[in-house]
Amino acid sequence: MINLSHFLILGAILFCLGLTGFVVNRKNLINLLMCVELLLLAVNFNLIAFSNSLNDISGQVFVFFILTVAAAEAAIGLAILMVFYRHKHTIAVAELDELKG
Amino acid sequence: MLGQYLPILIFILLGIVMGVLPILGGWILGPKKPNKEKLAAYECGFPAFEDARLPFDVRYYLVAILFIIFDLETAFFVPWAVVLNDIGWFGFWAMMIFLGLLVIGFIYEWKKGALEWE
Amino acid sequence: MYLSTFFANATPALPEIALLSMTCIVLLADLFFSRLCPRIPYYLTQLALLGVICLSLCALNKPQTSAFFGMFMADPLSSLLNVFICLTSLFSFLYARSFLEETKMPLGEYYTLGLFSVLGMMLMVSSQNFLPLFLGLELQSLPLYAMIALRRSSGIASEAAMKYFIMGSLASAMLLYGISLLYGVTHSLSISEAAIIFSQGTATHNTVFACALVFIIAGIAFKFGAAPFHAWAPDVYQGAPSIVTLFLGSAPKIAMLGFTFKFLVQAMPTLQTQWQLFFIILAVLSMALGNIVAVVQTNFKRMLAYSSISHMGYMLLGLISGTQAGYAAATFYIIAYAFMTLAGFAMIALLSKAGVEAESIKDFQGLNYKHPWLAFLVMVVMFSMAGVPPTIGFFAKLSVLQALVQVDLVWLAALALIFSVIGAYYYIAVIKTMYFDQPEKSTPFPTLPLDATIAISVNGLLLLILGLFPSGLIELCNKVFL
Amino acid sequence: MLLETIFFYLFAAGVVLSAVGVVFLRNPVHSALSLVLAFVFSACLWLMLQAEFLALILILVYVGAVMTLFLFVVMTINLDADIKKQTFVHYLPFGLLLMALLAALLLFVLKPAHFLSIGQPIIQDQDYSNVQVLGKVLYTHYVYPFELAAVLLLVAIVAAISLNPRQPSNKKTQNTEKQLYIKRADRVRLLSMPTEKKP
Repeated sequence: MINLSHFLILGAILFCLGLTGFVVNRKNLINLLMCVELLLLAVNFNLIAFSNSLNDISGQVFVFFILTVAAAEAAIGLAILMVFYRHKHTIAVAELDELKG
Repeated sequence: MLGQYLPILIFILLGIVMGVLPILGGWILGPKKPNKEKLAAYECGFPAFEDARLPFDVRYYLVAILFIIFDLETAFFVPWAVVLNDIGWFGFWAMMIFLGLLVIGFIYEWKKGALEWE
Repeated sequence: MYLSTFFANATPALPEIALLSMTCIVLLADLFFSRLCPRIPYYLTQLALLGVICLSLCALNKPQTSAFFGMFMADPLSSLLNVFICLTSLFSFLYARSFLEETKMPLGEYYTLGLFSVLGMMLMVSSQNFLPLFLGLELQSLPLYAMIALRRSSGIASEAAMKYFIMGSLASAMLLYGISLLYGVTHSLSISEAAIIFSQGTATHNTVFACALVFIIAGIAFKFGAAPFHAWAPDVYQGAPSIVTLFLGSAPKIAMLGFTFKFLVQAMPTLQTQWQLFFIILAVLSMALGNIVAVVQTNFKRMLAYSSISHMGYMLLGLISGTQAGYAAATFYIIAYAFMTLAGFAMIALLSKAGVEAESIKDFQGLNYKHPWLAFLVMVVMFSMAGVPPTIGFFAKLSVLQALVQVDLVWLAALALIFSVIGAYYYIAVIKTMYFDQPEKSTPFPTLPLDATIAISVNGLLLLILGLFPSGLIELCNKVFL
Repeated sequence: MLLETIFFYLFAAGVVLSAVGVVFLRNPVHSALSLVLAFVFSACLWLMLQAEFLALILILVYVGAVMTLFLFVVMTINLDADIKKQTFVHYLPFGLLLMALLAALLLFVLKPAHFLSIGQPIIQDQDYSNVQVLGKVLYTHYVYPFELAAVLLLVAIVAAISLNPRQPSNKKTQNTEKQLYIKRADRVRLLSMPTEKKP
């Protein structure tokens, strides 16, 4: 029998995977942006599962707005990435090293 | 509840089978005698010296960004169209303000030439 | 139901609606009239902010009223924070103009994005539901990411923007995860309903709630730039153009405090003991790390960044005390901090020559011989940051420590005092450089734009005057929490 | 009910495996495609949670637009050099350990015993329209966040265009109209000069 907890645990696993991508990823910035999408997907799982169990639509409304915000965020993030790429000619995470102290 | 999706499941399975079957058939039945010349990107002329995948033009990416924004706008329109009778004038004006804000964005795009290809 | 009735129940949100309309006008004016008058977005922006300040001042004495089905609430606290958000933004946009024109950054876009960010901050302090609160937070941060990268010719700025973006979206995701768990605990997204549920004690999922709290506080600490979630702050403060740094270091912090009040004080009024411990850790770490690491910095911007981390620590002390006086002290502190940060980074922007910023502390060597008035103002700012008596910074620290002593957290107050003594060292080192070191070479002194010079004088003297007569502002902060 | 359990584990495994792919695959193109797969499986799971509209939006907006943008950017950027020089793996054990701890904590927090007071979901009948229920509150009760969404989209437009303005095109093209309307006088000027005698 599948219940609320199953979906929440799935969300938790996704969230941890997304965070793992943040900590482990030393490849390139675009993968980091994808990990952000994973984190938000995990949040959406939580909200929809609660919304379903509580029979309350507001959780789903929240998810709709998260999807909107995440798309706008991705658009801006990739725009910044392109500016970054034009200066460094690479998007390796290791290139984020000019600012240090 | 899940039973309602049975036709869709059958449809998807059928679609996959229809797509995969010809590829699989060709792969099994067709003769395979590869050599270096055959696998090259261009069989005649210059020897291939770089990857066949060229970087995309930046313009595609700008169009894709603008597409996302207006795709989301459409997503907001769908429930509005479905419930317009129930939400009355309040809902109507709510959408008009939403639309007005995005029209300002559209004017901005237009004036900045982001919609022009050449 | 026509358009007029649509707006009729939105009167409490008048400042926000006015700001949104003006932002759209600024955007369109830039598109159509910037050929005729390139500065038109700038003038309209300042006009809009002045208007919003007036509207918020009018709302300051009104009782709390809600709009938009209870999702928006204008109360004295939000009006007070709105006034100072707009005032600090007004100053930062003023400092920005000459630099923008000098480096040929797009003026219209800069001010449009800036106004959008201000709108987001105002929504952060006056929304009454987790959904618009989150949207306000995003509306505040998304334009900021873009404003940093707007200096397209600078590689360092794009790197700072990228770091800020990644860390900011990670913080948002953490906060959202916390909110999603909180939704499961309270069964509602409304702050007032959450407060009712918590005060009834019917929320029994204590483990889940604790977990939600951890994620929410982590997200908030990220946005404040408090240790141990501070890693982005020094890089972003240093890499961003100073005119953006002074904006993102001042007004968003005020808004973030209002946001924290919404989440912790208004939604969880009875659970103060639960979040107090987290904030004690954050505050002690921030004060320690900020003050100690700042000592070894040679880059002035980076030093100010570490100093801002330590200031966040002091501000959190007010929240920790958990009393009305403590909250008022935190509000007073953050307002004082915003004006100090503005003045500090404005100096760097003002002394920049042909787009090259006066980043290094060496650039301030012997400033007294070149421009004594400016040197005096820097001295006032440094004294204020260090918390030396006749300045506002002293009273800010004092009120926070008083609030701590009242709730018997004397050890924490003593610790804060020790750290501020350490902190005084590097502020005074800057003053020594300005007054007692000879200027290195006879480099030509940049010509200062008149409007920015007047603004920095007003800003610097404000720190002094508010320090001499602090009672008005302190009373105002106390009044909004009654 | 058994069927539902089977489908849940099928889709959940799909989501988790493709998420692992997003994090650990070396080529960003493969990561992006893996993320697309994760979105598709998530949409299937959301259907099981009776959130039909959101499932469709996830496919339409995310798979259709956002991931396309990611792929465009990956294709625009020349990644060959980046893929080859990957040497940073010494964080791996530390990161994995940290995340395993966090996962264990979350698994403990989210176990079924903590959610006993939340009832079972109502299974809706065939006439139930998720879009209608959502729409009825979205444009009335949630009108304030709804307008904010428009503002956010406007910000995204302004930011994206101002950060990557269209470069003035340096392409050389014919202007046919100009060519057709050209007059002889614009091109040729006849001068009357006295002829010079040969020395």
